[in-house]
Parts: sequence; C-alpha cells; structure tokens
Amino acid sequence: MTMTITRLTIIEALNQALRLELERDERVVMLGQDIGKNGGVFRVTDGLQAQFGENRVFDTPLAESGIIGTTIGMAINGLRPVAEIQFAGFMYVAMNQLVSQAARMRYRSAGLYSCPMVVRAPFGGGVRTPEMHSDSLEGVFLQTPGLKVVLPSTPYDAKGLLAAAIDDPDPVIFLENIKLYRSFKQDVPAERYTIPLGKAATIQEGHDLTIITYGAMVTVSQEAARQVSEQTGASIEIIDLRTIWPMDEEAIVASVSKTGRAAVVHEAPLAGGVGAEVVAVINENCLYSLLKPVARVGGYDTPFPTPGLEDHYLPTVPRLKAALLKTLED
Amino acid sequence: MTMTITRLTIIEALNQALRLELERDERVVMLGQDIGKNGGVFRVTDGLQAQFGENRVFDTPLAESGIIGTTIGMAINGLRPVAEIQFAGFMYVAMNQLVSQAARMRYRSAGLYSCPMVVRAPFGGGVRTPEMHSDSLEGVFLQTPGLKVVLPSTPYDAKGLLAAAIDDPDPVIFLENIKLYRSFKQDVPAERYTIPLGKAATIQEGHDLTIITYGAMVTVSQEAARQVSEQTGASIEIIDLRTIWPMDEEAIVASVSKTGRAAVVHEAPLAGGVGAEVVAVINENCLYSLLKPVARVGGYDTPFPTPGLEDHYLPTVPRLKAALLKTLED
Amino acid sequence: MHTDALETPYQLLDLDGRLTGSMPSGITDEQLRGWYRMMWLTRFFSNKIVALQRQGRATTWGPLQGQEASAVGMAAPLQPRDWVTGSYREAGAYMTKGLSIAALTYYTRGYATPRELTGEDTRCLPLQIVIATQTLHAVGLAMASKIRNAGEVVVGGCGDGATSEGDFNEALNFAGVFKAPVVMVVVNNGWAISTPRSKQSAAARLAYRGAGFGVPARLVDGNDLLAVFEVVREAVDRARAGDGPTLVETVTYRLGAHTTADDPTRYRSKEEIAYWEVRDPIKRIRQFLFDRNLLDETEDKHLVEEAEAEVARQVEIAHNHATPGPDGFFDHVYQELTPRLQRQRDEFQQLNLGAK
Amino acid sequence: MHTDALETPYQLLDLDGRLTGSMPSGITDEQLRGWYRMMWLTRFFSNKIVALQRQGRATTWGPLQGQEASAVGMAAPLQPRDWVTGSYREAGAYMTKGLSIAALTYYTRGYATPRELTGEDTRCLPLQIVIATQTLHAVGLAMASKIRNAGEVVVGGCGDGATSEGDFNEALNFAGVFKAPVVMVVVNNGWAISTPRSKQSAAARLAYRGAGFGVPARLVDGNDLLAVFEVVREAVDRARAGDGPTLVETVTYRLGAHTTADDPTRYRSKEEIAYWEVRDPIKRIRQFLFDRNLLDETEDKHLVEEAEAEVARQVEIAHNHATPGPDGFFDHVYQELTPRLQRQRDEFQQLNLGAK
Ligand SMILES: Cc1ncc(C[n+]2csc(CCOP(=O)(O)OP(=O)(O)O)c2C)c(N)n1
Ligand SMILES: Cc1ncc(C[n+]2csc(CCOP(=O)(O)OP(=O)(O)O)c2C)c(N)n1
Ligand SMILES: [Mg+2]
Ligand SMILES: [Mg+2]
Repeated sequence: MTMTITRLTIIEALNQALRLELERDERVVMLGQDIGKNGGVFRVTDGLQAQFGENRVFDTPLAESGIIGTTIGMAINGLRPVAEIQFAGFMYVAMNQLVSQAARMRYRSAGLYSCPMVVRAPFGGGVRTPEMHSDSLEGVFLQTPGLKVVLPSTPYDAKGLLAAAIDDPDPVIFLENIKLYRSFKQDVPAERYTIPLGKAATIQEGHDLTIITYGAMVTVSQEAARQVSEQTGASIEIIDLRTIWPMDEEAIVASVSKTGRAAVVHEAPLAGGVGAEVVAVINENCLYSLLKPVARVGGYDTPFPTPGLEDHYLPTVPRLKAALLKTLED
Repeated sequence: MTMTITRLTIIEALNQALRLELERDERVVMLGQDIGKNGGVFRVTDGLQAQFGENRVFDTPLAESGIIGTTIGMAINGLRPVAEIQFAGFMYVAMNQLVSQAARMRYRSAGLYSCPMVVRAPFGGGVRTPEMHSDSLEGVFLQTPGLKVVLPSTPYDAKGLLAAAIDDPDPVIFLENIKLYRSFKQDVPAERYTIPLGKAATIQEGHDLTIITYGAMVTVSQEAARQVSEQTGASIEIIDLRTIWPMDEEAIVASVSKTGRAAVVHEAPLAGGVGAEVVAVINENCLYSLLKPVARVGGYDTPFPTPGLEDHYLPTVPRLKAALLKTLED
Repeated sequence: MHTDALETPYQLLDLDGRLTGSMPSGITDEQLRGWYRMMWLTRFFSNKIVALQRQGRATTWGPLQGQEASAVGMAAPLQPRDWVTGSYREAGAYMTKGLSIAALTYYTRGYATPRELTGEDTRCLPLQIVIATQTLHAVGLAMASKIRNAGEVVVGGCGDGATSEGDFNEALNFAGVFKAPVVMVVVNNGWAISTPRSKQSAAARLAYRGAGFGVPARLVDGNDLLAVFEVVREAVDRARAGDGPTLVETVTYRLGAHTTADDPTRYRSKEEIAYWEVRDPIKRIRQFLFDRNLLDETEDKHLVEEAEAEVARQVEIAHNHATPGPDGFFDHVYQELTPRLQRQRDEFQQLNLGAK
Repeated sequence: MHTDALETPYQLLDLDGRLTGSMPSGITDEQLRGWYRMMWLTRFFSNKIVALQRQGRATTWGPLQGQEASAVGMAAPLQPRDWVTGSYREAGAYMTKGLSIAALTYYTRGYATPRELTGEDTRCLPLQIVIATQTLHAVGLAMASKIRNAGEVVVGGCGDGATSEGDFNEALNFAGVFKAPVVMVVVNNGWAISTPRSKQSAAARLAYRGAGFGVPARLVDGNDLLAVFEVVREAVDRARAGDGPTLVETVTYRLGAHTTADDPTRYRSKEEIAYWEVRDPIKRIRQFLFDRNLLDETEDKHLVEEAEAEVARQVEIAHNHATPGPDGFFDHVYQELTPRLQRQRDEFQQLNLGAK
C-alpha cells in the first residue's frame, strides 16, 4: 500500500477525518444545525449527508441543549455521535448538558453508562464575525471536570486529533479555530491516523525561553519568536498544547525547567484561563528554575469586542514580542 | 439614633439585608423558585412575600434560563431585581443568559442599557446535598467578563455585601455558602450598611506566609493557621477575598510581597480556578519576593463527589496544614 | 388536535376500584398481582428510605408515596431491551423495569451504585437530579434506537415542574421532528416543591403541550394503575411500530413531603391532602383485585408482609455492601485516570496515610 | 382553544392588493403612506448594507427583503413608551419604532452604536445575535411594566428557528404565568439558514405552541401589512388592558440569503423563490394604495426615490461618525473600569504608543 498525501486546509482535513470515521464505524453519526445539505456553515461536513444518508448525518432543530442532550442519549445507546455546535459561543446555551450531564454520566453511574461523543465547534477571532461567534471557551472547561478539550492548529493535527476524539471513550470538546480553517495547507496522508489526546507538540526547539500556546496563537508565536530571535539571538522553544485538558504538564515542566523563562499565549481572556493554569503548573513544578515571571499574553478581560475593534483585542506579534523581550531581560 | 446590634446567622443577615432593600427602594423585586410562601429552601427570603406582597416577591416557574432572562428584562426596564437560583449548580442551565446576555448588555448597547441585577445562589460542600447542589462555580465566571462575583464568609459581610450588590449598577453573582449559612452567629447592626465590592479583608495579620481564601475555607484556613503557628511559631496572614471578581489584586500583592510565601485555598476544582488566577497574579507582581512555590489547595479536578465521599474531597485542616508546613520550609 | 380527551383524565377504575371502562386486553392475573405487589414494594421502599434518612443513614430522599400507579404503570409495558429515564422520584418505575431495591438503596447511602450491585444493565439511567435534563437523554436514546433499527422504546419520565424547563420542550420538539420511539410521561403530582401546578403554567393541562410540537398527547388518571398501563402501552406500541412519540400526562399527587428536607405544611392544606388520600392508588387497585377475586384478605396480608420483608432484605444487602475507599471519587471521571488525577490521587493517599 | 383560525393565515389583502376583509378602524391615510414608505426604507436599507458588505464596508448582514410587512406591521401599533426586542433580522421593526437608520448602520460598521448617535432611547433592545434569548428579555420588560404599573407593552420578535430553543418556550410560559403585557411575534420566514420550517418542528403551525402555555395565538399572513397590523394591534390593546400575552405567527419569506455569508442555492429551489416573489409585501400594499387613490405613479416614484435618498443620507451620517479609539473595547464592560481593566488599558495604550 502506498501512502497518498495531499495538501489540505484544516476544513478539508476535518472533512476527510469525518468521512473516514463514518466509513469505518457504523456507530458514528453526525448531527447539528445546517450540517446536512448545507454541509455546515463552514462546509466541514460537506458531502457527508449525500454519501452516508440522512440516518447518519442529519440536521437538528435550532436548539443547542437539545443537540447535546440527545447526543448524550445516543452515545449511551450504542452510537458514537459527533455533534456540531454552529459556533462555540453557543455552547453556553448547552452548558448544563455538557457540564452536569455529558461530563458526569460515567461518574454518576459508576461506569455503567458513558458518553463517547464529540462536540465540534468553530471559534476564534480575527474574522469579523458577529457577537458570540468569536469567543474562546476552552478556559471555562478547566473548571468543569469530566470533559476533554482539544484544539488543533494544523491540518495534520486536526485530522489525527479528530479521529482520536471520536475513538475516545469520554466526551470530547473539539474546538476549531475559524481563522485557521482555510489559512494554509499542509501535507496530510489520505489514510486514517490518530494523534493521542493529552500530548503537546514541541514545534520548535530552543533553550532560552518557552512559549506555551495553541490554536491561532501558534503562528503569532512563531512569528514573534522569529523576530525576537533575529533581534536578540535568543533561542525560543514553542509548545503547541493541542489538547487543553488533560494538559500535557510534563511537556511544559520539562521545557521550562530547561529554559527558565516562559510565556503563555492564547486568545481567551486572561482571568482564570489556560494561561493562569499554565502559570500555576510552572509555579508548582519549576519555580526555582524561573528567572523571570512567566509572561501571560491573552485576550483582555473584556467581552470579545465588536468586529471593528477585535484586531486590537487579539494578541498581536508586537504585543507578544514586547512580552518576550521583557521576559528575556536579565 | 442608637445603633442596634443583634447576633445573626448568615441566613438571618441576608434576610435582613433583603428586607431593608425592599423597604428603601421600591425598584427592588425578588424572584425565584419557592422563594415566596416557602421563603426559599433555606428560608433566606422568609416572610418577605408576606410583608411586601406578591408583586415584589414572587415564585417563578421551574426554569433557570427563564428566571435570568426575565430578570435581565426587568433590570433594563426600571427595576432592581434580585433573582434566586435554588442551587448554584443550576446556573449552568442559565449560563447563556448570564454570560452572553446579562454580562454584555451594557457593552452591546454602548451603555444605553444595563443590568443592575443580583443573582443569589447557595453553593458549597460538606452538607450532604444531592448531585450538583454543592458545586462551586465562581471559577467559571473568571472567564466570562462583565459579571461581578461576590462570596461572603461571615454574617456581617453577607449583609453589607448584599446591599452593595443590589446597589451596584452591574450584574452581580452572589454566592452563599450553604455550610456557613447557619454555622455561627455574629454581631450585625440592624441598620443598613454596605461593604464595597472588590475589596478583600485581611482577617488576620502576619509576616511569614499569606493565605488567600474565601467562603467556607476561611474557617478551615484559620484553624490550620492556628495549628501551624502553634507548632512552628510562624506568623500567618489571612486574606478573605470576599469579592472574587473584580479581584483585590492589590491586597494580595501587598501581602505576599511582605511575607514571601503564600497559599491559596478554595473548594472549587483547581484547574483554571480562582487559585490559578491568584498564582498568576503573584507570578506577575511579586515573583521575586517568593521564597517557595505558592501552595494551591482546592477541590480535586473531579466532579464534586457523592455525599459519602465529599468530606475527603473538600480541603481539610490536615491537608492545608501539610501544604502550609511545606511552604514554610526553608 | 385538541379534544375533550385532554380535559378529563382517562380512567378505568373509579375511586372504589370499580372498572368503568373495558379491561385492557391480554393482562394476566399474575401480572396484576405482580404490579400490585410492586406498588407496595415502591411504597415500602420509599418509606424505608425516609426512615433511614431520619436516622442519618440515608441522604436526602424524595418520597413517592401516592404516585405508585404512575410509577408502575409507566414501566410495566416495557420489554427488557427498552429504556426508562426519570428523576429522583421515579424509583418505582425503575424497580418495575427491573432495577433492584438494593441498587437503589445503595445510592441513598451517598455513593454511586457499583456495577457488581447493579447487576445486569436494566436500562434505567441514573436517577436524575437536574430537573428535565433526562427528557433529552430519553429522546436521544430513542433516536439511537431508530438509527440502529433496534426496536427499543424509551419511557422518559419527569415531573410537572420539569415541563417549565427549556430542555423538556426541546425534548418534545426533537421527539416530534425525529419521530423518536419515546413516550414522554409527565408525572403531574400537583407540586414542584412549594409551587403548585397552577403557577407552573397558565395552560389548564400540561398535555396541551403536545400539539405545539406535533406530538400526540394523552391525559390519564395517574392514580389508576390500569388506565396508566393502558395509555402507556398504547403509546409504547405506537412508538415500536414506528409511529413516533406520545406525551402522557398522569394526574397524581405527592402525599409526602417534597423531600426529607421539606416542610409541606408551609404551603399546602390538610384538606388538599385528605382529598387525595381518598384517591390512594394502592387502595383502588386492591379493591379491584378483591372484587375480581384475585386476592383475599389472607393473601393480601401475606403479600404486603412479604413485600415489606423484601424491602428490608434488599436494604440490608445494600447496607452490607462495601463502600468505596476515601479516594473513590477519583474513579470513573474518565475511563482512565489522567496523569493529573493520578498525581492528585497519589497525593491524597499519601496525606491520608500520613494522617493515620 | 385550537380552531380553524390557526390553520389559514389571517389575511386582509389578497395577492392583488384587494381588501378581502374589513379595513382596520382608525388608520389615517398618512399612516398608510408612512408605513408604505417605511417598508421601502427597510428594503433599501437592507439592500444597502448588503452592498456595503460586498465592498468590505459592513459586517455580516442578514437581509430582510420580503419580510417588510411583518417588520413594519409588528411595530406600527406601538407607542413611544413601548418596547421592541428582536433578532438581527428585525431592523425594520426597530426603524418603525423610531430607531434611526444611521444608528443601525453604524452598528454594521462593526461598533456598538454610541449614545450620541442613538439619540433618544427608542426602547429597542440591541439586535440580538444569540437566537431566542431576547424573547425572555421581552417578557421581563413586560413583567417590569406590569410590576411598575407603567402601561408599557412589549413586542418580542424572533424567527421560526428560534421557536426550537428552550428560551422561546420558557418565554411563552413566563408570559402566560405572569400575564405579561407582551406580544410574542414569530416571524416565520420559512427558513433558519438551510433548515426549512418543516424540519424545525413537527407541528404544522408554530402558533399551535400558544395553547400549551395558556397563551392565545394568532396566525397571520406576514406579507399583508394590514393583517399584521390589525392582529398585532389587537394583541397590543389586549396586553395594555391587562389581558395578558398573545403569540402571533406571521407567515412570510426571506427572499434573500440568510446572511451575506450564506449561499441559499445549496438548499432551496428557484420555484420556491418565484412562488414568494409574487407575494412580495411591498407590491401588495402598493396596489392597495393605488386602488384607494392614496398614491399615484408620480407620487410613488417620488416616495421611492426619496426613501432611497434618505437611506443614503443616513448611511452617510453613520459612516462619517467618529469610530471609537482602538482601546474602545474597554468601555462599558462595567459602569466603571475595574482596577485590572484600567491597568490592561494602560498597558494597551503604552504598547500602542510604542508601536507608533
Ligand atoms: C435545574 C434544576 N432546578 C432546580 C432544582 C431544585 N429542585 C429540585 S426538585 C424541584 C421541583 C421539581 O418538581 P417536579 O418536576 O414537579 O417534580 P416532583 O419533585 O414533583 O416529582 C426543584 C425546583 C433542580 N433539582 N434542578
Ligand atoms: C443560539 C444560537 N444558535 C445558533 C446560531 C446560528 N444562527 C444564526 S441565525 C440562525 C438561524 C435562525 O433562524 P430563524 O430563527 O428562523 O431566524 P431567521 O434567520 O430566519 O430570521 C442560526 C442557526 C445563533 N446565532 N444562536
Ligand atoms: Mg411535581
Ligand atoms: Mg427563519
């Protein structure tokens, strides 16, 4: 068997992943608003209903709690449902079903029932969407045990992580950054493969400073790191968390213990966010290696702004650069 | 005018605060499940409907999103509603109305409309309640800008903070710890008074270590501090945050800069919780004063357990003591 | 769409246990006696947990005394492959579906019932605390049955208060849209804690809700075992035949407190309770069985005593069953412990050893 | 409770603009012409924003072409003290209520409209993006009116898709229970993005929903301005008189795309669009006005041109109005900046200065 490789966007990679899962496991079904004929508002499910029929891929009424609540029932009763929430910001509407139900069914039933289900949702700023369409929710799910939260930043990762999420015996929130959806292509094998949940990727090695990030902030981090390295000669390591929860603490601690300096970067608000948790992990495990405070760069602690102001809100290369330079000071 | 002072439980102090607000401001109304005739399942609103009538204090249908959604409308249209959610865990049902609506109405309307409203809800463990009745949600609200979050630990504070919350021009989540409800009495003036939101209280001064805590963990902290001081001679400062958001960072930073050691204690899960944010604040502002990693003591990162196991889950005096002793080591 | 049938609850047995309609077909004498016994088991069980709670040996409990006909009638028509979902007050339906009293009792000790005590999966989702959430699970289970072409039917129970939650209405809507094989049973016991049915909705009947979602609805006397059984069986048959969901409102009454933490004298009258005591569902079916000569005083006495003893025996089993270790709350968060949870568990164990 | 009136949409004007019932009382000719003009303003405005969006000068926009009769008719019966709440597609109702086109346009530039441009409060809650949430706000506004004895009535608009959300159903229920002075208007335009009305609910009519919540319901031809006006006015009068809420379903059609980001050819047929183009609400009222001699070709031409010019003028105002500074997103989070937000704003400003 020869390995076929094509250059795909994240959207195409996700579509391919979903198609492969539908093909290999008849328990896999997909549901959501406008995912059938319309292929989803971003076309991630394009063509899937045509290929697999309305029994496997279907539109739902406009009700997020209804989608997640019925998905739980389907997951318990022998299916592997993949639900789409049209934009992650609308997961708040279904928050109770996610947090008090999907996340706790296994716990509540002492393992008798479980929810092998995936909830996909686009999120993220920089693309001028209406209110609540850009919000990053991953930080909220740190306080709601029982869920896994995955957030890919590349087409290759997107495909492998989505397959792993559908395979996973527990409920997985799978957050897809809108800005990255079509922003670049990458070589992706046509075959099915999985990338284990809970493992970060070191996408650039270095020994002076560690950037811990994920999602759309990976490219921002790469660019800021490049400029700072050029300017100062510093060697910067970049870790893409990929899975927010469970968090790959080992990777963070190993890297920061080595570099002694760190910055954590995300779009979500700072307060109680993933960045706060990363700082806390560093504090607990490698405080004595720290030469400078960990820089926390993220969305400000305001609601996600209206489209006209969002570019100022999102962490930018200059803002991150300033933080890196400060952290690299003696 | 002589000052009348009586010894009250938190329940009684809250009841008094609500009564005073209903008396002085006819815009104040109260709504929730079973708050009328029944006086609320914990009797916080006992007698208020009888005194102020069904137009001011009324029961609602069993629908949390309905309660918060209509409360928003009432707040916009000239009232100062105080909504009760029967247990904080059920705020997840209304999460969307809280986060995407109450928290953003001012922002969205550029200040034309606002939501001067209070959402009261009991929470907290140690009293053998059913599932979702004990969960601590304050950490979730760190990631949802536009809300204020208040969490009193004494009858005196409860009364003054509730009055301030009702006065506040913005939506306030007011979390009432069930275990503290009737656990002790305190001198409380009969008159109305307010305690400013956003200000922590230093309830015990010290110079060797700072405990940052709130809610039911205040007494646990006091006891652990007492024992540790006795055992080691260490002088321990205790800060009761009282308002979780906005957080009194100044108080935290000033204290930890002085003591060089800190522990943060709460019932909520650790990941992305208030403790993580406190550690991040310390990291950013007084890392160089830190002699040891900040100890984070909290609920474990599991769902709140069934009643039979909850005492093992909640931070205890021995667990906190161990953390304090470790933090006090050279 | 909306007829008289939704004004007057369907009844087969009047207050004196006299058959006022025609007997549902195909019910054996053994079944009748079995359901009657199940109603007693339900009552004894509920009362027993109340008593244990008073002794500090059970957690907060919501008694279902007075609702036994609805509880047993809604689950009696089901096959083993079918599902039931319900709130904390649906224990009688779960017992009828096959869940053991021991399994239910263990839960009231404050622990999730472990697999070895649950025994074979009886397809009863854990008693639900968060009001109305399980109604969506019911519809999801039914959608899966339909997708898998499995022929399973779901009975989704909830209270009158639950109908006010968005989830209940979304559940009805999904059930209608997907023609899910589900029977949504609203056990209208007159109260949601202190909130009377009349303040829960301006509609005279909760069964009216069906039409708005294209779901056929039935209204039934919830203290009439035969009527509940017949109405639910018809709905189950329809569902299994692929004809979609039904909404059933059973009109009954909670004779006890909302829970062991509730004081109902604050909000309801003695007269109201007296009115409903006359309508006790057990009395009614008992009289019917006597009139039909399916039971006499001696047999009844024996059956009742045996039921009480059986409850005691099962409670004993549950109370003798081992409890989880102090660190048991780390189990079943995920299928496998995550590294962080493993570390927290290790720390916990070390601390606990240290404390000893 | 559920009659033929809920099967056939109430109509006053047939497709040719002929009056088929009796003219609603007390409408002046000026009002009629004013509403007709408002329908044109609505259409021109919506089309203008679509055009601006194509040029990159407006954010995503949901056109309301084809829905002008529902938009204008639902707000026309209101007094200044009354309220309207609606989704992104209710701009026409807001304009009818008095909100300026300039204020609405400014919003499409990607900023919250500032106070000085909004002018006097017209009591229109910000166009809502999160489906159905505003229906509860509508009921809350109405509850406050009742509690304050203020005599204000609320018209709460939403789409057909919104009726599937829990919030919409909770809103109906609260409205019924509290007899709130609110008119819940469901603008059923046949689609929720690509999801047809028939897949949104198994009920033939969304107006059936009312009975389940004890809320009287009306079904009306949403492309018939006079019918919508009459039905909503009756409901508003009832509400103001203390007789409680009404649910109104207006049957209309979205002639354009869901939003500027949508491609409707993926999910609906040309035939369907053609069917509805014949039913254009503007055509119909125009013919009526011509038949009544309230308008002739010259006047109409002038009115239409003036409306288009007025939209252009208002858009101009909005586009000339100053935009917030880059740090504007720190405003209005709370009434006063918190210390943390003040610090973040300071940092932001320093960084921005540094970057210059
Ligand atoms: C979402 C949610 N809100 C509130 C509660 C608190 N609560 C527990 S039982 C109950 C009343 C339920 O009434 P009903 O649905 O009629 O069931 P019943 O208790 O009468 O069986 C309430 C409000 C809860 N458990 N869940
Ligand atoms: C809670 C929520 N879920 C999903 C969406 C995405 N969305 C935007 S418009 C829309 C369809 C709305 O349909 P309808 O209520 O009929 O209004 P219309 O667009 O037809 O005016 C959807 C699903 C949203 N904005 N909010
Ligand atoms: Mg009830
Ligand atoms: Mg629509």
